[in-house]
Amino acid sequence: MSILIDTETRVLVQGITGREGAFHTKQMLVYGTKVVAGVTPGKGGERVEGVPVYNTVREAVEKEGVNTSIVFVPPRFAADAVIEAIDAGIRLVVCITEWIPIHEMLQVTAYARAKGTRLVGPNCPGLISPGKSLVGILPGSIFRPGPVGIVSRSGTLTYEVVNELSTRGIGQSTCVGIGGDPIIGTRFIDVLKLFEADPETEAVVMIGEIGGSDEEEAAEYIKSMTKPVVGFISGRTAPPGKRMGHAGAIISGKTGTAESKIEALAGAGVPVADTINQIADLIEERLPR
Amino acid sequence: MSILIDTETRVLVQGITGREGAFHTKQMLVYGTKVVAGVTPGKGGERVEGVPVYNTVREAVEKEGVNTSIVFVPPRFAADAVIEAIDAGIRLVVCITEWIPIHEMLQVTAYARAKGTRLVGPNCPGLISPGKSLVGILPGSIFRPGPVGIVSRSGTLTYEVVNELSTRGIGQSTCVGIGGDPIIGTRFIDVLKLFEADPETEAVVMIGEIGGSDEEEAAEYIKSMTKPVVGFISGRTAPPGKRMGHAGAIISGKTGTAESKIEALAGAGVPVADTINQIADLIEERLPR
Amino acid sequence: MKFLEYQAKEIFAAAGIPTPRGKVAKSPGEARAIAEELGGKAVVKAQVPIGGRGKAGGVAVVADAGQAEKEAARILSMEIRGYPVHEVLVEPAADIQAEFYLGITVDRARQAPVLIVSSAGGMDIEEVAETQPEKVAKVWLDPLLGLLPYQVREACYRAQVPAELVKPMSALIEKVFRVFKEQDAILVEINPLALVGSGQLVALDGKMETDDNASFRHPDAKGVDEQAEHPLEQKAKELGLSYVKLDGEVGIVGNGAGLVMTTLDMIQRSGGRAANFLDIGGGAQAEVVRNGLSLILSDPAVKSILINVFGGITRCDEVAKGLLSVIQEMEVKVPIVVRLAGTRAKEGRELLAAADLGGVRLETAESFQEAARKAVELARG
Amino acid sequence: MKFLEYQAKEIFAAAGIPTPRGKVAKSPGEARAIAEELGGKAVVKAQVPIGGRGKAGGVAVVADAGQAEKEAARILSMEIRGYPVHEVLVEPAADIQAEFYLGITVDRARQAPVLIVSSAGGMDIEEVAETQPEKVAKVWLDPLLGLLPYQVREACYRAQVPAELVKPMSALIEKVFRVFKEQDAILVEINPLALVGSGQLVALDGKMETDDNASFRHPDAKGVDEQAEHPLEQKAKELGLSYVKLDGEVGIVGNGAGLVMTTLDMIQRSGGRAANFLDIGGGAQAEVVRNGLSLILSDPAVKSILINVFGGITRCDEVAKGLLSVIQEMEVKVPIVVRLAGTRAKEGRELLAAADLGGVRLETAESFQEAARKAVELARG
Repeated sequence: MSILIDTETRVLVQGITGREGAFHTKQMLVYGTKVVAGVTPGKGGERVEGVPVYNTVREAVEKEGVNTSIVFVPPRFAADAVIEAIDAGIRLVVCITEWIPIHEMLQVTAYARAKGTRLVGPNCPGLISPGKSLVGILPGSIFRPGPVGIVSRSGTLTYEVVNELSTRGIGQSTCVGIGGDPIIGTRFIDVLKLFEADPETEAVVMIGEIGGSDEEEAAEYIKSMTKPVVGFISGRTAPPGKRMGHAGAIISGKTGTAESKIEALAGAGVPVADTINQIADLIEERLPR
Repeated sequence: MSILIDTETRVLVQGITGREGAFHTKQMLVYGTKVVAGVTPGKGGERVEGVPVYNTVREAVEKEGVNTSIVFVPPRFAADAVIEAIDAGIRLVVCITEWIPIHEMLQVTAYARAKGTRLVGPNCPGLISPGKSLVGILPGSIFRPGPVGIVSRSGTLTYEVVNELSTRGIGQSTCVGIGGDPIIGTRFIDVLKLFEADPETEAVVMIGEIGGSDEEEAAEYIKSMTKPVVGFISGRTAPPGKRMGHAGAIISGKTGTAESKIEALAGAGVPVADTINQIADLIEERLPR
Repeated sequence: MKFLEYQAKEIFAAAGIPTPRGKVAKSPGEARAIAEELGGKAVVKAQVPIGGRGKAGGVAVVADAGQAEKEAARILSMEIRGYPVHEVLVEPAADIQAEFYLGITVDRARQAPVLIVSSAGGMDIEEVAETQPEKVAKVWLDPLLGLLPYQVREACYRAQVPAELVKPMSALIEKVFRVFKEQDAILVEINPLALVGSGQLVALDGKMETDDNASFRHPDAKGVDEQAEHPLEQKAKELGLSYVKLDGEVGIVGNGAGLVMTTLDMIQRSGGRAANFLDIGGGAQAEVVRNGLSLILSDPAVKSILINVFGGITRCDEVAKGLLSVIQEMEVKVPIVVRLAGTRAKEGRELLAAADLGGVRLETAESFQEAARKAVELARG
Repeated sequence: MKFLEYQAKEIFAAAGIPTPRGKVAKSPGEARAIAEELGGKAVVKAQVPIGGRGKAGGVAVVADAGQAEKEAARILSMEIRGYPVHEVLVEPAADIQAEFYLGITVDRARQAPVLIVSSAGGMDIEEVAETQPEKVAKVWLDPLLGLLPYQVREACYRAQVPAELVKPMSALIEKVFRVFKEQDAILVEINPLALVGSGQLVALDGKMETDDNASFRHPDAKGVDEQAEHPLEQKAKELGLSYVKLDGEVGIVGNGAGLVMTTLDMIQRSGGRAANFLDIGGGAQAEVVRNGLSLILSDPAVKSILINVFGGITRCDEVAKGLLSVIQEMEVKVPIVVRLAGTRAKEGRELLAAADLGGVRLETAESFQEAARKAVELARG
C-alpha cells in the first residue's frame, strides 16, 4: 500500500501541451505512471507523448476513466482548472502551478472541501509512491520503495532528504509535497492522518519551514500517533518580515518562527533534525529492524 | 413520533419583535411550542411574550439551546437571516417570509445543502406536529394528532384539507407547508422520504399545484413507497403564462401543467382527488381500521 | 418583469453585447422614417412580450421604406396571442452567416442557473433539444461560484461552436451572465445570435425576464408587466394586489394562492366561470380586503362575488371588517357569498350578522363546495 | 505589496471611507506649508511600511506650522526599524471621542478571511486580544459567500460597539471589505478608527497589504515593495528573481525556497553568514541562472558564492550553462562552489568539467554540508 496514489491511479494532465506539462508528462510516463489523458482547451484531438488531449476535463474523464488530475496551467487560469477538475468528479487534484492569487485559492480550497475533493498544492512538487506512481515533478530516479512516509512544504529540500534516505537503503511509501503557499488544499495534519492509517508506512518525515502554524497544529495531532515522526524546519536563520521565496514562508509578528515550530514538535516528542544527514540518522534509529 | 419537529423542538423566532413575528410567537406559545428565544438586531435584552430577545442568532443558540428557527424578517433581509441561522448550527430553519429575490434563494438553498441544514420554505406556512409542536403560522386549533402525513405547496388550501380530515376524526402526524416559491429548501420528495421512514405516519396527502416539476419527481419516488399517498393538484383551470399568486404557480410552455402532474401521479398509482371532500374520502379508504 | 425585444437589447448594448442599430416606431410613418434612415432594406418586428410572433405574421422583411410603412401598419393593427401590438422595432436587415442560440435561465428542478448554448439558432430551442440534442449544450452553474470560464468553454465545445468562434462567443457569454446577475434576471435569451458578414456575433433578437421580488434593486427598470396587461390588472398592481383577470362572471376573493386556484377549479366544477383570481394573501388587513373588493366591483363582467377565506395568518374578523366598509361606502349591486373558516371565523361571522347591510344581498356558506355552488347560482341571476 | 498610510488612505477615500484631509511632505518646508494650510495644529507622521513608528518617535503632534517644520525635519532624518523615512503625512489633529480597531485579513489556519472589530482602538490589537479578549470580536468569512450583513452586526455587538454606532460602523465595514476584495488585499486595517466630535467615524490610520500574485489585476497600484528596499532587491525584482538581501558574505544561489533557506541555515552552522537568499525556482533556464549570478556578483559584500542545486523541475545542465555564460562574459573575482544533484546533474557536471574557466576558481562539492563548509572557508579567503 501507499497513500493517495498507487498503480490504480489514472492521471489527467491539465495544461498538457504547455512546456512544463509536456515535459513532465514524459517524465511521469517514463516512471510508469498511467497518464491516460490531457486537457488543453482548443487542442482537443492532439496527442502529447501519445496521450490523447481533450478540450474539457469532463470529456477526458468520460472517455479515459481518470481519477486523478495534475494541473500545470498558468496562474491566471489555474483556479478555474482546479474547479473544472472538482466539478468533473476527480477525487485527487494536484496543483503544481505557482503564483495563484490568494483570494482565488481561498475560494478553491473552500470549494474542494465542500465537494470532498482532495487538493494537493498549489505551488507544490506533487507526490510519488515509489515504484507505483508519480504524479508530480519530483525526480523519480532518486526514490525507492520502502517504509518511510514523507510530507513536506518544500520541493528540492525534500529531494535532498530522499536522496540521503535512498542512498542509505531506506525507501519511501509515499512522498507528498504539500506546497509552499499560505493557502493550500492539503496540510501536514491531513497527510499525517493518512500515513498513520497506512499499513505500509512505518515512520514519517515531516519537513516544515517558517510561516503559518501548520507545523504546530500537526504537532498536536502527532501526540496521538502510534508511528514515529522525525521533523525538520528550514529557515531558522531567516529574518522576520521577509518572504523567503515561498509565499507562505514568512515570519509575521510572533507567528511562524522556527523556534515556535521546533518547540511544538519537541513537545509532541518529535526529534527535530539540524541537518539532512541527521534526518536520515533519526529515521534509521526509529525503523524496526 | 412525527417528522422534523416534536416535543424536543426548541424554537428561535428571527424577527420576533415585528408584527407577524410577535403575533405568531404568541400563537406558537399558546399551542405549547417551546419558543425559547427571539432575535432582532438592536433589540437584544427585550422580551416578547416573555421570550428573551437577542441581537444575534449565535448568542441565542449559546444561551438558550435552540435547535430550530423560524424566520419572519422582511424579504430584503431574510436570506441573510437564514444564513445566520445555518452558520449558527441550527439544523432546521423554517422561512415564512415571502418575496425573497430568487438569486438570493438560489444561493441560500445551495448553502443550506452544502452545510446539511434543512430549510423549509421560503414563502411557506411552516409545519406542525399536532399535540407536540407548531413551528409556523398554521392555525393550531384545526389539527389533531393522528396517522396522516400532509405535505403541501399551499397554506390555506391545506387548512381546508386538515379541517375536513379532523372533522371526520382523522388526525395528522405532521403537516409540512413547503411553500409556493419556485426555489424552495425542502421539496415534496424530501418530505415523502421522511414520512415513509416515520413509524407514526400511515398515509400521506400530497397537495400540489401547477408550476415546476416537483410533483412529477415526487411521483417517481412514490412508486417505491410502501405507504399510501393521496394527491391533489390545484390550478387545473388556470391559464398558461399567468402567475397564480404563488411565484411558483405558473405554467410556462409545456411544463407545469396540472395534466402532467395528475398523469404522473396516476402513473405512480396515486389517486388524485377532484375536491377536498374527496381527499378525505380517499384517505379514509386507505387508512388501516 | 418581462422586457420587450428592444428593451432587452438596450440593456444588452449597455453591457457591451453587439446589437443591430434599430429604432422603435409607434406608427407606420415613424417606421418609414427609420427604414429610410437605415437605407431602405430593413426588418419590421412586432414588440410583444410573448414568443411565436414570427409564425403569427408579426415580423416582415422589407425592401424599401414604403414597404416598411405598409408592413408596420399591418403589424401595428395585430393582436398576437392576446397581446395588441403597440410598437414595432425597425432594424437593418442582417447579413447572416450562421445562427446560434444563447440563453441563461433558472432551472427550478436543479435549483441552479443553467447556461444553454446551441449551434442551431433561430429555431425553437425546446424543439431543437428534442430533435438534435447533440446541438444543445446545457451547463448548470453553482449559485455560489457563478459562471466559470471552464463552463463557458465546455458549453461552446459541446454545442459544436466552430473553433474560431469559441473565444468571441465566450466573451459574449460572460457579458450575458453579467446581465443575468446584475438585472436579477430569471431568463436572458439571444435567439438568434448571428454571425454576420463582418465576422461579428450580433444579438438579432433579445428576450429578458426579471425577478419581481428583486425589483427594489432596479427602480428604473423599463419593461412590461405581463401580469398587468388588462386595465384591472394594472389597477391591482398599483394597489399591490395579487390579481389576474379571467374570462368568467364570478368574482373571487380568497386568501392563499392554492385556495384561490382551487376556488376557481370549484367554480368551473359547479358549471360557472371565475371572473378573476384574487389572493388577498397572508395576514391581510381590512384595507387589503376593501381594495380587493372595490376592484372586483368595478369589473362589469362580475355577476356575483365569492369571498372564500380560511383563516391562518389572515384573521377572518379583518376580512369581515373590510367587507363591511365596502358595503357602507360603495354601491354594491351584485350578490355576495361569504365563507369564513379558521382563525377568528366566529368573530368575523358575528360582525357580519350584526351589521346593517343596507340592501346588499349577502349569503353565507359553510363548506367550500356549497360556497362555489351558491356563487355560480347567484351569477346566473 | 505594502501600502504606506497615505497610499492606503487614498484608496480608502476613493471607496467612501472617511479619512482626514492630510497631505504628504517630502521636506520640512512642505510640511510647514501643509500645516499652515490646515490652520497650524496638526499631526506629522512618518510614512514607513512597518508598525511601531509611534514608539520609535515617528509621530508628532504639533501646535503650529513652525513646529511642524521642525518635527518633519527630525522625522525625515529617521530610520525606523531599518526603513529610512522619505515622506511624512501632515494631517489636522482630530477631536477624538472614542477609538476603535477595524481590520480584515486572511487567516491561514482557518483558510478564510477574518473580520476583526474592537472597541479598544489605537492599541496593538494582538495585545488587546490577549489582555481584554472580550473587547475583540473575530468573525470568519466564508470565501464563497463573502461578508454577510449578519456577520457585520455580530462583530459589532460582540466588540461592544455602542448601539448608536452599529449602523454607521456596519456601513464602514462593508466598504472596507469591498476594498479588501477589489484590491486583492491580504490585510486592510484601520487603527484607530475614531469617532470624532462631529459624530463621524474617521480612519485616522490606514494599513494595507495586497497579494503580489494578483498584481496583474492591479497594474496601477501605488504601494511600496517592502521586499525591494535594498537596491539589489529592486534590481532582483526587475529581473523577476526571488531574492532577499542579507547581512553576510557568502552569496547563495539555489533552487527551491526550502533548499535555499536550509542552505542559509547550513552556512550559519558552518560558521559563516549568507549574503543573500536567492531561489532560481523550478524549471529555471540558463538565463535565470545568469541573471541571478550577475546580481550576486554585483554585491560587494559577497566573498564567495555557493551554487546549490538539486534538480527536480530544474535541470542541472541548464544551471551549468548559465554559470558558464556568466564566467565567459563577466569578470568573476570570487571563488565559486558548485553542487549539482538530481535531474541531469551528470550532464551539468560534465559541462563544467569540459569548459574553459579562464582564471575563475570553481570548486565542486558532493554533499550539502561539504558545499556549505567549502563556501564559508573560501569566503574567509
